Amino acid sequence: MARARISPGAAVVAIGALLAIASWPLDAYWTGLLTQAVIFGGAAVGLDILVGFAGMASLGHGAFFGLAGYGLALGTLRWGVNPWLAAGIGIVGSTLVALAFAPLAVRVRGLAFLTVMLAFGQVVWGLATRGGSATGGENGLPGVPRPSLGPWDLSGAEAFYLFTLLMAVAAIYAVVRFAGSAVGQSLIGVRDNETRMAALGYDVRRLRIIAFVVAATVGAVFGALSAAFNGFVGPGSLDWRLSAQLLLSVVVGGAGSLWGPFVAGAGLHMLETYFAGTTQRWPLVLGLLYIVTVVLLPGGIASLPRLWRQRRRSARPAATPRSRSASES
Amino acid sequence: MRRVLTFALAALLLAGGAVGSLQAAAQTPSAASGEPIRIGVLDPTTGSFAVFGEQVNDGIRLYFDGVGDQIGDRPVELIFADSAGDPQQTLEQARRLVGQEHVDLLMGTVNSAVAPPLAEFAGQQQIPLVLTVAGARDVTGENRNPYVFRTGLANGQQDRVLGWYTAAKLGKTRAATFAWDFLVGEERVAGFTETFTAAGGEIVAQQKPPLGTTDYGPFIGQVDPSSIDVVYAFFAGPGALAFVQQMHQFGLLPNLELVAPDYFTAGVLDQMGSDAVGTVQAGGYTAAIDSPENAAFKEAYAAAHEGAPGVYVAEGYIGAQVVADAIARAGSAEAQPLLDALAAADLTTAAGPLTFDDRGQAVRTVYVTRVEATADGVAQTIVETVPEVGQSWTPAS
Amino acid sequence: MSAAATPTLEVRDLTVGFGGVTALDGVTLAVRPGARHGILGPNGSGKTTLFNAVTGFVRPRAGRIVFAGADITGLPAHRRARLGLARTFQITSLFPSLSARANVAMAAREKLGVSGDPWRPAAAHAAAEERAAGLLADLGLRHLAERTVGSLGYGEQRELEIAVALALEPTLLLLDEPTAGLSVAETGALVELVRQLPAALTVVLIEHDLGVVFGLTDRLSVLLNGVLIADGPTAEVREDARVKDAYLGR
Amino acid sequence: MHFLVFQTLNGLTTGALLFFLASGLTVVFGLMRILNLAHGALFLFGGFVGYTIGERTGSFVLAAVAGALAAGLLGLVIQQAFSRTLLGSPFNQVLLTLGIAFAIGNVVLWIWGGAPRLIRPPEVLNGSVAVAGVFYPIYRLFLIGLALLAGALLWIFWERSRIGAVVRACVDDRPMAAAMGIPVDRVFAAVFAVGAALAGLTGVLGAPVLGLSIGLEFDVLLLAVVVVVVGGIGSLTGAFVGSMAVGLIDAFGKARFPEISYFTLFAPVILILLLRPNGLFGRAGVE
Repeated sequence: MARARISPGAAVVAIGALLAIASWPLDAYWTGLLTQAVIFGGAAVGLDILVGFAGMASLGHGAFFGLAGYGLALGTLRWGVNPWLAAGIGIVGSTLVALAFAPLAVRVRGLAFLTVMLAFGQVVWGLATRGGSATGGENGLPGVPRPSLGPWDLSGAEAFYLFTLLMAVAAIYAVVRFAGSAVGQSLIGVRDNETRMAALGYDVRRLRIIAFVVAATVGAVFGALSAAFNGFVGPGSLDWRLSAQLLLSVVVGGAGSLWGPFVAGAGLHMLETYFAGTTQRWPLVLGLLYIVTVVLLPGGIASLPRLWRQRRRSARPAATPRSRSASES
Repeated sequence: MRRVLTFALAALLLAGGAVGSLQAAAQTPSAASGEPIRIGVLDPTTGSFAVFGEQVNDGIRLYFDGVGDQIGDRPVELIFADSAGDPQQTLEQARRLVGQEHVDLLMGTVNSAVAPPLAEFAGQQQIPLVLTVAGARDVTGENRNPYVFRTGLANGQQDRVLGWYTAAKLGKTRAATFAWDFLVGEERVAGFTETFTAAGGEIVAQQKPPLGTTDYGPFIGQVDPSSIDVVYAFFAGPGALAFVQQMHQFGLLPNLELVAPDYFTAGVLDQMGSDAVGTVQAGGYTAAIDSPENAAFKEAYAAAHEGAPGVYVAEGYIGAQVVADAIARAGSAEAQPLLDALAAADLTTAAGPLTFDDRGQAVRTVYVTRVEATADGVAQTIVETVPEVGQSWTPAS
Repeated sequence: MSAAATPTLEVRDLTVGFGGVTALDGVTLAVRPGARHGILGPNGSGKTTLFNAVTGFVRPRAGRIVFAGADITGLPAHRRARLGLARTFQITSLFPSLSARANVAMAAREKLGVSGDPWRPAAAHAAAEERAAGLLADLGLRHLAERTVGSLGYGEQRELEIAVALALEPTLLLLDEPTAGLSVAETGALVELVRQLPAALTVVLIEHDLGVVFGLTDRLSVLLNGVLIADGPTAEVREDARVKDAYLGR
Repeated sequence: MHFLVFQTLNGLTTGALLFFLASGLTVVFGLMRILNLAHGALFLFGGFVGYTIGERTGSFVLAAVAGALAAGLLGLVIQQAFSRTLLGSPFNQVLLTLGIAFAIGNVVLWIWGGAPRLIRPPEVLNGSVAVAGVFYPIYRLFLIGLALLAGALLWIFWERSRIGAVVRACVDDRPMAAAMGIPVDRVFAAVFAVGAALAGLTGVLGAPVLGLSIGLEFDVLLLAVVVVVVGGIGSLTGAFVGSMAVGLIDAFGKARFPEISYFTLFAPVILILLLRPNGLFGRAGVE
């Protein structure tokens, strides 16, 4: 396979530009839907660092997404802080929580990690639910304001969509660069063979922590965006269902491919919104969709181009690239 | 680098899909005078609130069927969406209803947690919102949003009547409260406690199981039955169902009096069966109401469904009636005239007279009922009727 | 042989146990710089456990491990690797989704201290790529460089393992049964590769193939049930009666 | 004293139900390395089938049998239809079994209409008796006893019976078992179906305590997963001890610190797993 001469940066910017242009003639509803889709897609890309690269499947990632949202909401609504500063507090706060918990969480692997993260997510969810008037309890915190960027007022649907795109482009660009960097390669090493990495002198624990925190920070960025977009955070912004949705997006997209989880994260959200407005059977439809995906496309959406290429040159015998199934057990 | 290319391809597909759907969006007509009035109905039809959301939808459908889907000379179109009881999904579907379906107003929703963000959204979009069941107090509180009206009762509204009734009329003055540990539970217990203590009652114990708990063993054991003479409970659906049964198993019922807001037995009274007998409840509707309006409602319901309508169906029906009445009087589905008409509402529903206070909260009759055994099961009978109950009702007022 | 030279590796009274089983029992041995040191013993005699203890993958119950004069008993595995202690694994242990060169570069990057760069593309670390390419060329594996490891033959993978370990520029290389499962031809190629390793590099190898052991090593330690039963120049040990009884004799 | 006895019994009741649920989950995992996230949905499905049969026949025993059979059959169908995917990568397992869980949950809503249901315990088990000075419902005591009995039977089956030995052989070394002529595929199918049947049985047995409602499937699933991982995946002893531990922590936590009962359950889980990453009775390498 010849290597394309396109830098990741250019590609991500180009995608952003395409999405911006494509949305030009859309009405407020579609820009709104795309905004939320890009937010979930971006969060899934971040989680892919942890799941696809470091091989650590988490059922508690929603916690970092939601914590940043709560930070933004508490900052603006309770402490009267400027929205930008509040978003910063949320993102930094969420990252710090990740940094504090990471050394503990990375001690365990596989299902135990999944369960520890599930428990962690439940504890955070409990804090949000039990926070009384501080967190609004079950009802959450409505009325989170959208900021303006200098003269650029972000309260309109289109303006906020473009802003979200801008942020997504920046965040995903950073993730793509990170994934392709020496550290990203090291994470693949940890996923494939932890013992070997240690024998090569790599500090495996540190690498796991890095993956954990990077994924959390990216999640936090999109969590803050989500809170600003919806004008609302609640326990549903960080519960295990959200965590499951993000994890499923990574798997449906194809763990370790980055673009697959983005498409799946965004696409699944749009599909869910569409089906939920159309039929009461939408959980059934989504469930069947997952089942069909896993049976027909076990490598996820990311394996589509490869299958397509294989089909095209099926006449010629060619070495099959090994699938990057990030299995861990 | 290959990854990057595929990334671009994926994004293009996504954008392409969006553009493709454009046409669908563009074809949707926007509401104008003479055109159909479009009403977006947001109730949970999946998840744990599904059964209640369905009933509210039934009530709304029933009313508009009854008027031939017509208000004045304008046809009515109902567009239903699933809120799933989840704020995030509610907002998404609300955006879809407003942005893509171009509805003139929103109504519905069951659980309180979705009401505040939905109210916020309605304010931003400047679209009228009529809440049917969700009782979150904030929505009709001090910082009330002028686009929001609630035809159902606010959390605690009926509990205030219940607190007074329990102490003053039943003569039970030592209570233990059991309510799920969430805002709705707090608001209800607070309403009950205020009028109950004002009438000489005392709260002996407060138990707060986590939201959704169905095994009350750990909580029932905390209360000494000899120290109380009445139990106030607020749970809903499966929680309420399990609670009455376990209170019997642990021997607290039927020896103690059980009082609760109407949503306690709503939808599960038949399942509770004999366990529910004796339960005293306060609420905005009961099938036992004896009025021509309720008779008409029950008759309409019986034509399409089995059995008697419950409070969720009734609240859907009443909400639809209030909306239709306001649109008819406003002669328009434009936001401002509609809001003005809603504020001036004064009509008689299946549950009695209904007006709004200056915060958009319905002022209605509250009925105190007792569950009694009948030949073919159990039914509520009215033991007290309290007219013009507002959200801050006290016996003196 | 200078008795004064600091041994590259010293193991003193090393005892390792798992639950109720004692895998190594008071093993003491020393490996001098530049040695070709063989470890012999039947299955389950504790050879791999010895490697694991030396490289930091199992914690000993008692005893010390001294590397180039420094006590490394308490150090985690990756710190030992950074000090120059490289190893291969009994079961091939590479990164199947990466190319051969990327596998070697992975080791080189850590050694060069650029593995922590979160920003530049991994392949942009030219020094690491060059060192990987150079190493593969030196070992006569240039033709494998761009192939995905998963598509390589088993013998090629075993050779690549050594290349990866060498990218750490170790002073001590531990080879765990490098020829296990190889054909005669593959074994020959691998032995040749080991023979060509720099003389200054200290090599310890576990090996079952006695031909390989006697051909490659100058010194031999024999383990039986976790106990060191013989230790000395290869020529002497192969004549040791106890060793013959326990292992070679049959 | 009253408090202690009462909450201990409550904890054991929850623990008993969790054990029925977790034993199926853990054996399936131990044998096939399948984390079946549809286990909760099978629980719900079995419960609702049991409810319907109970209503029709008025027999609790028939309801329990029907619930177990229906869920077991559904489990068998799932196992046969997706046997390859089920043995694939863990990620795909998660996707598949969660997809199945969503689908089953929605179909249950479709068929039974989402109204919460209650199954009444049989007449003989109604009411309460005095235990160490505490009035306690007979049905709950029955559940505790049943769990002890089931635990003992499962243990005997596992450790002492020939079939148990066959299954253990498959757990320890699949290729070796196949080489010895054990029909591994059929053992897999049978164990998966039995695991599902246990879930369905729990749905009926638990209904008098927990009720049956949409959404319950995921609440119980989270608890069962926690039990299995804490107890040590694949270990029946672990499932038993884990169930009772989680049940007791939950009961005392809720009673003593209802405000923070969300943490009283999950915080110890984090602690246990950090201290013993393989769970209380887990073996290293089995994860």
